[in-house]
Amino acid sequence: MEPGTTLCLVGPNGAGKTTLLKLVATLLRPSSGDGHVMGHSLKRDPDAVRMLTGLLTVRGFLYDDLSAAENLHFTMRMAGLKPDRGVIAGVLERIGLDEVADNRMRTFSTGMRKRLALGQLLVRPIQVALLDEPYSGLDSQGMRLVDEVVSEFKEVGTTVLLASHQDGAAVREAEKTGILRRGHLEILPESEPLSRHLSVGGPAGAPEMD
Amino acid sequence: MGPRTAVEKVLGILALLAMLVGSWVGLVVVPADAAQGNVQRLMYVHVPAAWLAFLAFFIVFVMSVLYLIQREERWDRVAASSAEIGVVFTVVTLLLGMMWGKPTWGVFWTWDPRLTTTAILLAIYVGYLALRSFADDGEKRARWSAIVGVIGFANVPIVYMSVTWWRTLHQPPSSPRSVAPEILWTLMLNLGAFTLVYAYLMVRRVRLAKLEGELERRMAYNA
Amino acid sequence: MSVFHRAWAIVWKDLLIEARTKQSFNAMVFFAALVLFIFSFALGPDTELLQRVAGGLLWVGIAFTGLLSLSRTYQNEETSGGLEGLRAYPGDPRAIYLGKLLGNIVMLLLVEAVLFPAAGILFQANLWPYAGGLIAVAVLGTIGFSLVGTFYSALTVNLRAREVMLPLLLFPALVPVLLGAVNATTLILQGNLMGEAVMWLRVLGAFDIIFFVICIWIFPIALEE
Amino acid sequence: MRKWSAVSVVYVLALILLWVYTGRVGMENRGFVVAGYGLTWGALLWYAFRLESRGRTTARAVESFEVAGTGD
Repeated sequence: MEPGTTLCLVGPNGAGKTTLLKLVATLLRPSSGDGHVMGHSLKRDPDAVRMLTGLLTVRGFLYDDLSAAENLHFTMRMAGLKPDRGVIAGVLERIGLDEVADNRMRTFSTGMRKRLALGQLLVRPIQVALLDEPYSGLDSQGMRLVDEVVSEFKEVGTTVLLASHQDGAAVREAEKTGILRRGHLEILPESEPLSRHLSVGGPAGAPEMD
Repeated sequence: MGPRTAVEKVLGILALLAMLVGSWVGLVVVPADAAQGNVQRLMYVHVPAAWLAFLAFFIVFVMSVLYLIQREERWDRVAASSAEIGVVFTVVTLLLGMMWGKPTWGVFWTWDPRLTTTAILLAIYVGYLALRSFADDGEKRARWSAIVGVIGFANVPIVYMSVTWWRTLHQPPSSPRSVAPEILWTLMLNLGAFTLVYAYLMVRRVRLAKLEGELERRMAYNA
Repeated sequence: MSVFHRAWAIVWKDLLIEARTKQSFNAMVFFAALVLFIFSFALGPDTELLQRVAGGLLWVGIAFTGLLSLSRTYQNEETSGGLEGLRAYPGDPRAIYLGKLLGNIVMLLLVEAVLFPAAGILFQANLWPYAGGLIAVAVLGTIGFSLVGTFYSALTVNLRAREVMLPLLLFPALVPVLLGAVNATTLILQGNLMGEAVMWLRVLGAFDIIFFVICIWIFPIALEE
Repeated sequence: MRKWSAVSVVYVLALILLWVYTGRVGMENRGFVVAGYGLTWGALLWYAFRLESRGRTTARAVESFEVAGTGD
């Protein structure tokens, strides 16, 4: 994939979208074959890959009894960065949580958690953003936020891998779309309208994924 | 797992014959020990069983290290097989120790360091086998149990030393020089017989492990 | 030395959560006190007997309480996706082990700070003259317990029946620690400060060093997916 | 199966023979000696046969996947 492009993964439940994202995030080890992120092997150099990638999961890697600001603070420290109040405050404002920055996350709604999880990707520099169902649980404002963040990623040259059931601007504007079915990935020709694939169905017969 | 190969058949027959001869000599041919009397005949099975148990667990350790370095499934199969056979030998050792202990010490169980260490060893490798039975994924099971195989064995000398300091009432380990020659060679004969039994059981158990791996692969493929 | 920074971040995060919720600490202290009580009931009100076996009772209490604490070690990670959340960060995975290890040691030592005086009152023993030696045993014993415990709880966290597997793997491995800690405590309480008690402290120290090296070495392998 | 029964019979006969023999030569503590050797032989024979029966069960299970035509 070219830097700064977006690949949107669609496919039925259990097709392997989350597994693919976890493989790229090096949370799973490829049982056969290998992949490369920015020239770093998933198998031999997972640490370099972790340095470059940020994964947004459905639930997010967050702690109920830490505040929004503390969660981001912890993320920065774990990523090996010096926690910076300015950066954290900026990100909290960007994701619309600046007013509840010091509230424990236990009190947050699903949408607010999702925003905070998205914020975890913004506090550290990443080259590849892995978004697993970024729209789930969000209101229309939140979905717009995801779209804006994705287009910002594009501007700074961050590659985005996006897996989603739901339609959205980021899905429509993706340069490439891949359909996963039973572990096989097929990249769609760019001319083909995507809307056909967000529901059920699509062309059959998929080549083996490496 | 299919019929035995010629080598396995020969090994099995040799093991059986060696065991028969070993028991025959230990029970009938060799005279009773001057100090302990006939009960001492239990030594000819007790000591080889204990040695084989330790050897089996040592092989688990070596195979675990090999697995962690090379990540090859066959090392895991050998480690698992050796652990299971080692547990069988350990149970035999402990029960024989009790039968020998009752007439000589007057009790079935005493907190003798070697006895206690053997019991702890049994607990460690029963844990090892339990871990294997609770892990579904082949690769993870191999990796996790290899780790337990390494830590478990590394702990044995520390356990032994600490138990020795805790209880120092036992007789010193019988060194070969203080033993009558006919006792010694009967012991060696039985040690050889037990080693053959271990070798035979290992060959069969590793074959079973291979077959079980094949079954798991097929079940995973069909799932 | 980003390993230590990240380990420290985990300690800070876990202790901050614990300070807010106090869920582990309260449960552990209450549990430990209950264990002491039940043993005292089982042995009868013979104060002399209780004083003689005080070391054993204390460490059995600590072992069970520690088990409770260990099984909670990775529990507050579950809301954040289990260990995955921590593993997704770059850097040496040993930071996770070091962080969790330190957190466990701190928690257990805090519980012991309550448990030891409580035992002193319960068994009518004056612990003050022996405070130095007891603290040394408590620290070395707790480190030994936590080294193996933190390791094995990471190993069993994704296992079916982990509640059974953790003690099954842990307790046999802990025999030297328990023997060392119990004997040292008993000897110190009998006023034997120099002789054998020191030998048992050395056993504890040696165990701690050996298992620190082994666990640090192997931990990344345990954590692979 | 038949092999296992035959071996069991031989095993029991051997134990009885050993009991009689130790009685004839007046071996003291013969209960412990006979029990010890009997236990050793019993455990090893049991484990060896157990391995064979586990092997047969597993082999049958592997074959059942072949018959289904999906395993390869």
